[in-house]
Amino acid sequence: MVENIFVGFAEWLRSLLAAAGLPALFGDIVLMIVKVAGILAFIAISVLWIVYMERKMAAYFQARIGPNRVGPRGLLQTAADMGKLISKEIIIPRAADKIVFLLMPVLIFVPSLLLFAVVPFGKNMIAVDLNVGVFYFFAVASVSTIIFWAGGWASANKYALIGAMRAVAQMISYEVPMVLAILGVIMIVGSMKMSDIINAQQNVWFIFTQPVAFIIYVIAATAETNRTPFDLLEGESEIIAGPFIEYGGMGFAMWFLAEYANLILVSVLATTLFLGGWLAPFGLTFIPSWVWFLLKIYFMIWVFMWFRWTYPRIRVDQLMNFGWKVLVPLSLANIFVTGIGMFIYRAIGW
Amino acid sequence: MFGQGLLKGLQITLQELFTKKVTVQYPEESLPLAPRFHGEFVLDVEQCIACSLCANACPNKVIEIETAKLDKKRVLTGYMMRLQYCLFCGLCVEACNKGAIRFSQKFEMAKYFRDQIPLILYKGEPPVQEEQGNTGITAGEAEGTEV
Amino acid sequence: MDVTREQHPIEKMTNDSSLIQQVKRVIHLAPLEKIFNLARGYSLWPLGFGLACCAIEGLMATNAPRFDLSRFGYEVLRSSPRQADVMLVAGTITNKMAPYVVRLYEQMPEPKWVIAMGSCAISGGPFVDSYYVVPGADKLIPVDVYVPGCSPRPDAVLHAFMMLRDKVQGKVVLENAR
Amino acid sequence: MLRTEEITLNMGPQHPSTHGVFHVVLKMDHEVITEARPICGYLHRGIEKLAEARTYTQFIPYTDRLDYLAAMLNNTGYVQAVEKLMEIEVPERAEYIRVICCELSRIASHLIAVGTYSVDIGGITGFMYCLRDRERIMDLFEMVCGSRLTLSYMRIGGVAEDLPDEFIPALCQFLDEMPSRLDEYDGLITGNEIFQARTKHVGLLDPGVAINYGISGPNLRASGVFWDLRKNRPYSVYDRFDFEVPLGKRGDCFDRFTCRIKEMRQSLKIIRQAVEQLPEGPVMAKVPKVLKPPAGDVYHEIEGAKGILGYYVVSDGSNKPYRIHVRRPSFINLGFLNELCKGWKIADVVAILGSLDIVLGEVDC
Amino acid sequence: MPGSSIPSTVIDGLKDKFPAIEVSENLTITVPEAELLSFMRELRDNPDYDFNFLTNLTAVDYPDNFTVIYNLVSFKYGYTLMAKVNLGKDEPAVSSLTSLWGSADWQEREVYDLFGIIFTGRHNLTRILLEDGFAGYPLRKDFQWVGGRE
Repeated sequence: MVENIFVGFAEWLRSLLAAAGLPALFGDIVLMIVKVAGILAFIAISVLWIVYMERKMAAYFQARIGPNRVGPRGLLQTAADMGKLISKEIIIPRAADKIVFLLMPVLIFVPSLLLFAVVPFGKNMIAVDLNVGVFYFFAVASVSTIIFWAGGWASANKYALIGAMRAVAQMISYEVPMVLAILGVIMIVGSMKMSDIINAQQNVWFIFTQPVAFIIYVIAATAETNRTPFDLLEGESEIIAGPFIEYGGMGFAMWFLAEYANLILVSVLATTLFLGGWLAPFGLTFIPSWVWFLLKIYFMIWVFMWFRWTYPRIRVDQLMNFGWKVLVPLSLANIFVTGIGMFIYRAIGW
Repeated sequence: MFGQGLLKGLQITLQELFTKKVTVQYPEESLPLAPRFHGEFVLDVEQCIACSLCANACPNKVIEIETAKLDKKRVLTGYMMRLQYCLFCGLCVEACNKGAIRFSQKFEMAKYFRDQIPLILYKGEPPVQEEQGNTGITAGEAEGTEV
Repeated sequence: MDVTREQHPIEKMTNDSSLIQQVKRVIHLAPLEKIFNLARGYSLWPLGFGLACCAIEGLMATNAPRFDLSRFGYEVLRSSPRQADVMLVAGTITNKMAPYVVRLYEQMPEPKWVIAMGSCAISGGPFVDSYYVVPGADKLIPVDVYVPGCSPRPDAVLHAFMMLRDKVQGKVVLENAR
Repeated sequence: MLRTEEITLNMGPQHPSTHGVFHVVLKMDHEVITEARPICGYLHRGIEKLAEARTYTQFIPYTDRLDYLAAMLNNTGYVQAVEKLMEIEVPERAEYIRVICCELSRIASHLIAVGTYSVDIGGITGFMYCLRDRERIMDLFEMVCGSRLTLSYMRIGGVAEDLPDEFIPALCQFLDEMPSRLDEYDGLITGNEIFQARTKHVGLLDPGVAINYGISGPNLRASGVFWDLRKNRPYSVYDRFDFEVPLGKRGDCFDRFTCRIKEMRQSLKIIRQAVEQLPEGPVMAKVPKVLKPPAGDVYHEIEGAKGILGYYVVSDGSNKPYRIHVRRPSFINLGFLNELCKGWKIADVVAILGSLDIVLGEVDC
Repeated sequence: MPGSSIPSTVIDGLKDKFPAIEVSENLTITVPEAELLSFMRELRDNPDYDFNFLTNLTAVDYPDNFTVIYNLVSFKYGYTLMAKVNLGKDEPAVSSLTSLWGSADWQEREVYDLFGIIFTGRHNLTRILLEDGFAGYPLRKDFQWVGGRE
């Protein structure tokens, strides 16, 4: 049945390899390669789709029609963009640090791809179900700060340098409230395993038990992926394109797509921790679990786009004040209140 | 309360999401132009008496008129507008009291090569005796290197 | 017909050297190039290079909801020359601005195109007699499409973008050359 | 203490938030500006020199290209100066048509100012709404004089042509819908806390300094100085309409922004009254075909969209002006930019420059 | 056609304080160059004139002399005044008013840039619109240049 179409395919493949008399280890390796290929295909398609969706959403919010000329209803627009960006000349500024300049666009995709290992696409459809899933998620996500900074530093451009400095300041100072907000959920679940968190939300999603944590998480996530109102990094009207001002063609395409890959990941975490992952709301289980997961991701992505096309940009020092003086104390208070709630909860003996 | 303005902003963009789009899809639907629109020029050769009032009224000396003497009467033999200098201000149309030079509604004047931009509105050879009825050639099919 | 940088089918069609040089500069019909040209034609990102009144019509009004350049996918207005393909010269180029126009053009990665919008960009327009105006963008950089008009309408700019798209995808220019 | 080094950053001639080709050299101590040296002249086309080679009527299209966002106001200023020099009496209907067109041009210019300011602060959607509503005014101008931006509709002694009959109904429909749009901008941009955090108490302009530096228009009124030529020195028929002049309290970017939105509401009020009192009659005074004003000079000022727009016309009796000087508000409003930006961050320089609402065609003339 | 709208009593008060000025029939005041600074300071500081707003500062190249024109506005009384200073053709120089009004700064630099009139007693008198290397002063009548028309 459609529900575990992928799980069934994996079992069929494993039995096929076993029947062919190959050692079990070989079967696992092949299976893992197929899983990686599946996830890569998912990322490629969804990133291309999100760029198109962002431009269409921007247009619909602004009373105009988005791309509708290239391909049926404009669907091939992003493909045309990528095709053009691939064939552009790669310019390396003379004063740039060549190796770092060329390496950064490649490296920017590494943390994003690593994170897709722990994404719970559906019922037991998770590549690697680490028991420290959420911890792994944040550990790898914070690597991209260095890459943004190195990209800006290497292109030897004053605007890029300022953009890079802002990137470091923003992403580090918004990791703290993000992690503290997640702590509330982890305390209730008791484990950091993705599937445990989802199973703990069988009857009530954590968005209802932890509304403050959800709001803090969404704000910090907007800052983490450098989207308005926190897009200091690439403030068009101030420092034009931040760290990737010197990148043209494929270099710029990698930065551009990595930004959207991060957006998917942040929405994945939001759905897993707060919107009950692949759990069907009100028991409508006839729709497969991975479809629910996709619907929730794209709802969260739409909310981030809604923020982007409504709000202006915040200033650097206001960003820092808001991060440290408002979000961090708020998330600490949230942990405190959750602690008391759990204690009372246990004391009453529910 | 602090977030009140932020929520109002979200509400407005959500409303705009579902309002009708105002886009006029250019190549298929075209915008209705006002009757007085300053488009490309059209010359009615019968009316034109080659008095070059329009050429003098133009702020940027865009119009170039060639005339020939035909038994004491001045006849128009060439009327060229260097559109690359034109301001489209309409002073020439206003100055012409015969109403020979007028604006058309055509605005797609883009060209690939620069020497195709000057608009040759009339290139008749000087009539030998009587007045040959060269009908006015609108901008579209004037001969020459027009694309 | 084998197509190389030196030998090109257009030479059999016309002997106007400027046309041949122009076509060679932009189009050499290798099959992969044809596919890339198709992609390039559908995603010409303009460089937000507004100088004077044409900038209001060409950059702002054309991206506005009514004329909506984003239908063609060209609304990604990159202000950094590295990520732009088309330089839309909209306005008067003065002697003080000329070196910057040339520097920005050179900073753009190949393949790049230029649209000269408005009388000022084509030939200095109303200010051609001035002591401080460069008479036309093609004195500084090669121009692909000229859009006459003193601040041409936004739909004339859309028409120019579509002409440029046909030129990039190699459709129109060859027929005209015959 | 760690020795920090100042870096100079070129907010160069090609920058998305300088509203055209304006160049500010910023000396910065890590995002805090220590010196902001403006360099202009990248769009200097020498219009005043070209004026000396053209007749009085031929110079009218050149006035459109000065402040290309409010062409009607430039035309009216120049044309009224020459009429004052030649003592021509303009018919009533032409005066009313001029008031209607000038106020429409003021609204169009303020819409661009509001829209680009929203982009400078980061909200692209506000920009799109302002342009969507500005298109309505563009249609009205196209009905009246045939082109959208460079109108050259005024003539010395009146207006080029009378209003077409479908103009008044379209104008009334515009007048009815526009206030709701202005409320939409208030809700989306002015009411937004992030926008207020970015603009309140930023770029404070003290009234005394503003007067001393000759700053005029919404920037001056935002500092609380009551000086609007339409009220203090009424020219044409402005004394027959009643409208308020919005004043700001602190003279910061937020006040300069809200003054422009309030002024749009007042302009709508003026247009409504002008449409009601629109008399019948000729639109052009008896003016000879070739204008030869008497030798002498005149200086005439009107309230332009960006501030006081003045024309100093010197004539030597021939049909070509001997000298025309344009008192350009954007050029003079920039005189104080250096001190205004000291001590603020890059994002604030963008906000301050956007709130002064300069147009480069007017700065460089 | 009055150059400045100012009651005659105020003008007479000025005349006896500065005998060297002449008032033409349309009330524009011509000031000798030597007394310009003190005259302007008097106009700005004296409470019953209070010309606190220098709205316009420009110049004209007449056949036999340069003329610098100042337009002043008094916000308190609503007066407007046009003052002129005639300068010689060679080496035209006039004392700068930046010490009185800040708006004189950029307008004087523009007049210097386009006319070559030197303003003494001020800092940073450099070209504002044209490049620094531009030869000549364009708005002078004897300026030769070649246009771009082909």
